[in-house]
Amino acid sequence: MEDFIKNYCWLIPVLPLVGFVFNGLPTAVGIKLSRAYVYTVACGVMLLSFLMGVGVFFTLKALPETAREFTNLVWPWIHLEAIQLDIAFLIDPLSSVMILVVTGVGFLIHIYSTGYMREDKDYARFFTYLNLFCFMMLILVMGDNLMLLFVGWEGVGLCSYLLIGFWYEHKPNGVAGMKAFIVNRIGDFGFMVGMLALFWALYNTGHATLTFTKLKTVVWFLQPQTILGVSAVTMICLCLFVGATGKSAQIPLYVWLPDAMAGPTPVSALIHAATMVTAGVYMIARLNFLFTLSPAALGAVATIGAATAFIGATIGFAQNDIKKVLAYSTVSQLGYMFLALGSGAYAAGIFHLTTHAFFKACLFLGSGSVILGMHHEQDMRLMGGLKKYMPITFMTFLTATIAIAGIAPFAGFFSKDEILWQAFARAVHGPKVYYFLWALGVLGAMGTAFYMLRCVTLTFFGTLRANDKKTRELVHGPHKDHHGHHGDLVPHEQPWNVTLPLVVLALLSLVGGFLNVPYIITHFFGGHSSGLFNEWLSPVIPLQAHHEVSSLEWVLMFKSVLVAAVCMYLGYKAYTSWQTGVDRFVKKFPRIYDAVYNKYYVDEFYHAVFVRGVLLFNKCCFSVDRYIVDALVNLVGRFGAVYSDIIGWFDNFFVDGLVNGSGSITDFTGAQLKKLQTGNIQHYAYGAVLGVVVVMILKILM
Amino acid sequence: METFIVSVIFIVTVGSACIVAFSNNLVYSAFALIGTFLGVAGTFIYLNATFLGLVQLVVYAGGILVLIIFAVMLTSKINESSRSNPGANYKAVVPLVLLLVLLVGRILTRDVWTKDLSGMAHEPTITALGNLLLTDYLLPFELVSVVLLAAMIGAAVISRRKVKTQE
Amino acid sequence: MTITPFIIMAVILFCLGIYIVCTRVNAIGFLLGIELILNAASVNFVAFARYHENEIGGQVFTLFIIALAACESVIALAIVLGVYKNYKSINTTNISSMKH
Amino acid sequence: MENVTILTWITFIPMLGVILIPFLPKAWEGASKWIALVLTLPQLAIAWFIFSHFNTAEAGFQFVHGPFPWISAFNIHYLVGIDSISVSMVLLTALISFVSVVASWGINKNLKAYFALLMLLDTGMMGTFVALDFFLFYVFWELMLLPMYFLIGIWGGPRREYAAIKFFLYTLLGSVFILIVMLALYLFSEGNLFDITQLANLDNHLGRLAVTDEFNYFRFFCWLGLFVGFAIKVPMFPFHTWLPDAHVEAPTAISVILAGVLLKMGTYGMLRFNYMLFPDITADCATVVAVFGVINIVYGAFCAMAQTDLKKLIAYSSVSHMGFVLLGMSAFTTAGINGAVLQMFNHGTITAMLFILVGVIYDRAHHRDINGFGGLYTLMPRYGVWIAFAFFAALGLPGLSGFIGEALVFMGAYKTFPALTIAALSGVVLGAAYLLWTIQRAFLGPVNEKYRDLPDISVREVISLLPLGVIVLILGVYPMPMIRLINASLVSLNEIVKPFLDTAGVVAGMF
Repeated sequence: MEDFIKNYCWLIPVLPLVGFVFNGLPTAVGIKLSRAYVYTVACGVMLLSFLMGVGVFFTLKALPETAREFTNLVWPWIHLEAIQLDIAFLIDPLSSVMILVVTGVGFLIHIYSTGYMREDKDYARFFTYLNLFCFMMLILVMGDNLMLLFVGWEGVGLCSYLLIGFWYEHKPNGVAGMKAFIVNRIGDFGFMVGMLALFWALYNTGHATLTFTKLKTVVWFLQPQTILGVSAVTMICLCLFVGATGKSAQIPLYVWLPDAMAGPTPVSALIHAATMVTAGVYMIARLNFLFTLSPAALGAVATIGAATAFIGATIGFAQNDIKKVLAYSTVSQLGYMFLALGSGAYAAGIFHLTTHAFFKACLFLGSGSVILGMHHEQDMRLMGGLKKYMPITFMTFLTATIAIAGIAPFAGFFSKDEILWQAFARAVHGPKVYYFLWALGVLGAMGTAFYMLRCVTLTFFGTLRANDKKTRELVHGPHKDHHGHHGDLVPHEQPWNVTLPLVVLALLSLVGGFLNVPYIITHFFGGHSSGLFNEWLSPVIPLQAHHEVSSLEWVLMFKSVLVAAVCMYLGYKAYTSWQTGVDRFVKKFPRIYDAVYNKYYVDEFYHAVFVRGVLLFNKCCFSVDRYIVDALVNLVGRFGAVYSDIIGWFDNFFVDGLVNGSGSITDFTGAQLKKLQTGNIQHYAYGAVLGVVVVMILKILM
Repeated sequence: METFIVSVIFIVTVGSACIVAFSNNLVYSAFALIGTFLGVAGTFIYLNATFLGLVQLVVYAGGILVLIIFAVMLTSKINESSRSNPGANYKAVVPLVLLLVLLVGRILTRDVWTKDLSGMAHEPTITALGNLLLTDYLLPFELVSVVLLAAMIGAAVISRRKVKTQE
Repeated sequence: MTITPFIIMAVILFCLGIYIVCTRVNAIGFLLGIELILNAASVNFVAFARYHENEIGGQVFTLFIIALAACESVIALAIVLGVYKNYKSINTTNISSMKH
Repeated sequence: MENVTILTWITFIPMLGVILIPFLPKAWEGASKWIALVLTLPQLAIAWFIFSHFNTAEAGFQFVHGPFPWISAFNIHYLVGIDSISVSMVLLTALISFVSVVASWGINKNLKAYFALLMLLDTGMMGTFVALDFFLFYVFWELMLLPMYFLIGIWGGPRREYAAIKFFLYTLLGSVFILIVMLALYLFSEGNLFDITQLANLDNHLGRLAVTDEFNYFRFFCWLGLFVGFAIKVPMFPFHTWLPDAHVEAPTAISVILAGVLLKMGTYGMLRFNYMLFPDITADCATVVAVFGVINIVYGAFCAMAQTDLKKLIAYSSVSHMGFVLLGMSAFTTAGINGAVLQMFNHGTITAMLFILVGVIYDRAHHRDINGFGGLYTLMPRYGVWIAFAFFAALGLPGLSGFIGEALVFMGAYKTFPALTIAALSGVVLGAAYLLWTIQRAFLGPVNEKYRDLPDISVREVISLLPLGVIVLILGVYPMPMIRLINASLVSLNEIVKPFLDTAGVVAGMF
């Protein structure tokens, strides 16, 4: 069994690929597949893959802690002197966790999709893309070198593009996909630069490699290297981090993620919440040995993370689209993960990634369920009172909300509190700026609790507003009958294949936190574990040195819970009984509200500066091309033409004149001489004799 | 004696040649040509080319001349025969021919021909001639044969086509 | 006896031939002139052959001349007959289609 | 593999078509395409044979046939052979020839002339890559121009005469430079040589052409002549404007050949002549070449983004992609030069696909205005799959062959020119932008009712795309066979230039 897992763990990514091929090829050549076939293949391969992942996990677990790492070489990829890249899969605790998250959540979302997409005409295409995504994501988390990681990195970007634009006939969807891909490409630009710089900086030390296991042992040599006077490590880390900001939607490249909600909801759950957007976190955790060498880069990561966490949370206050709220929530939560990474608490980051995968997937799937129940209505202003119609959805959604808000003992509490504590601890022992970052984090957490409860309240509590004509007109404008839906809208609960994943995920977000109980709590109960999760990851991510157990940690922990609870209460009240107060606040400070509602006009700014700039610039370039470069060519051509005209004229009158002259002379002479041609043979004979005589005379004279 | 023979031959040859040249009657001219041919044949025999003399007689006098006379008969009408051989261009030709005579005479008189024939034996050359024709001059000989053949065929073709067009 | 009379004879024959060729209008008369020229050449060949170490190469050439003369007159007469059929005349002044 | 005739065969097999096709009776005109197809098949077979029998460890020339005296008075020989610089190009030419014959199936005007010229073009292209005698090379180089001129000028679009003449004159101008340098080499070489294998030995360069320690201006101008001659073909900024015109007017199959093979001749020529015969000047000028490469990448990408004509867009994207080749070439690292040659091959296959696909839609809609379509994916889903595949290959998606070439170029170039490489990387972002924007405008979005009845891609068109697609995919995930194939000579080429790099000291650390 163990050997089987070791030799065949390439099957984990390949199984979804098989699904992709089995569903994709017939679809591509235009064969209409039956739904049963499609979902059997798609879900089947995911299940197998998940089982393999579980097998990998237990195989690793059976090994001694130091030996929990093996590489499964598939084939050599690019071998050129110093560049030694293989298609090879690295299995270690970190990738095993990621495999479980990807295949596990992936499998659940596949199940969910069978329900969510049941009426879609492009059923097979959807599952094809979804399988391809899982394949790429697994390549990303399992690749044993940076370049292979990059393959997965771009591959998931492709799938994200395809799935955001899944309903491509509606123009904004395609545009959103395009935006996602291009913004990601900007990040990838940084990633590539970082990777190249890393490779050649190592090359200069004589240890060129991009393979993680080797990198880990040679990054030390980088210490004295500099690029442009700055420490090479810092430069490399910052470049790689640019890549991460693109993929994981951090400031300044987060703008694509809210737009990405144009895709089907399972996609938002799987790609834009649980897995793909965490790739940046995974990448930095994977390269933790590198980032640890550069406190400056870590500071940048933490700063961006904290800022994103806060800003994302604030934007969440004013969104009306249920998925947009969740999208900004995702941005914000990803910020927490980066804050963790930036604080040097990589394991905490990964742990938050895992729990976030549970509760955010649950939230997205729940919102999907709501959207289905509301007949594709996404605006929260039209919802309300859904608790009554969709009890399972409500319960799971609420569970996940509590988890994300960070109420003990739900999963989010453990992971988020760990992050905040680590940031605080770093501030205590290191740069003081982390106090500020911690404070931002706490504010963000408060915001999270508030807007999540706002979301829950607007959606599930109160009464249904969808059939209220005035509200409808407010939301969709007057005289617009929404989606051609006539009569009153009656929300309904969804079938089992939608609710089952919700329940499973809700349970996971309920208990997931116990995977990593902080040392202080275990200590309180007499244990010595610094968290199962941390210990599991310890071969990859060294355990943090134990800080003294301080009462401060307890205080902060209780404070977090308390603050979160208060904010939840406020959030609930504000949108039930204090609604008028909120409205008055909005009326009083319209500028603040508008700024938040319009996401601080960042999109508009980017569009005005970058998109317009590039479009203008390419118009300029093309103008240069057509009116200068090509005009020069044509000018040379025209000059040649004019020049040849002159030459031609000269030729006609002089050179050709000469030729024609000689021609006409010949003509004239011929005309005269032809008179000698009498046709009389005597004359010819006479001529011959005359010739003989002349020759003789000449002969005699000479 | 030799002088006499040569004189007779000379007179016959040149005399008949003059008739050929100056007669206005084509039939006369044709017949006078016999004299010239005979004279030339005599010259050949005198110059130890007996075989050639005979050939001259057979081919020219016997063959070509007969042909010519036949042609004359076929193409001219008897009543016109007194002036069947008209001339033209005398004013231009006579001076030219005289000039030619002068020039050739000049060339002749430039050198003095001293070699005498007396004492040279008369030996038949026909054996040597045959040997030469089949050794050194084989190729020209064969070529001449081919030309003769071609001439034969050509003459036949030309006359035959004529017959055809008549029909 | 020197070669002189023979050469003189040849010259006279040749010049008379030229005279005929240049003056005679009748095509057959024209042919007679050519025969004279050819005979003049033959006489020269044979004479010089005799007077030059009794070399008989000249005689061979005379033989060729005779053969070619035969060919020539056969063809020429055939042509003359053909021309006569077409033009009803063998007067060379009438036969001038080759005029420019 | 000495003195085998195989390269002569692969070069001259299409000539059989040039001889046969014109003699077909008018009634059997349709047979000419079959003859062309049948003649490209043995070419493919020989290409496969070469691929499988090529000794990858050998840096020198293989499958050499000759030298046979041709014009002995001027020391001109018939000499063909390949090394690992040209082997991939020979494979590419065989492949593209086959594909272009299939893509020409729909031609219905003057079939016989078209296919005869196509076959002549095939011989010219193949000969250019296998010739080892400079004179022979030049003959093939010019031989290929002529059919191209007629193919664009007769079977082209509305402005075909302008485009054909522009193409012809421009390329001819380049040829003139090459001719001059060829004569200079002939006159100033030991024993008056045209033979490249002997000219590559710098000891054979005499007189004004002798390699000197200080900068030899005569050699520089020779280098420049060759460089401009080849740069026009690449096409390198600012000599690129013939390309969009030629592409827009050329019929589909000719665009395929133009982008697939002809552009590579420029960079191939640089590697073969500038690098092999003038390594000293090449070393001195490497930075300039790299700068031009980057200009090509960025400028081409921006120009592409401004296009509304689909074919013109792809033409400019070719300009952009060929910039990567220039950049990789001038870095003098194993990865860089391997990446450059790999990029040449990959660009050949990918752009060929793109042009075939544009041809498909042009055949149906009779225009190529990007904004004039919309929602094509709904109407032609199978076509959409191909378009997406080709576009993503073109924008360098990892897992497809375009990425491998670009990644190797970046890997190689970064060592020598970090700043330029970073600038070039922005081309990748721009590439994604213009290609996706094109997909968005033409293929996604609401259905344009005008094209409701467009038929989907046909089997024949798929046949022409399939070999290319398979190669793009295989080389993306398993590029090692190709890398092994091209590596040996490229490494030795680098070794030729490197000693001069050290003495020149210009490049390192400048950018």
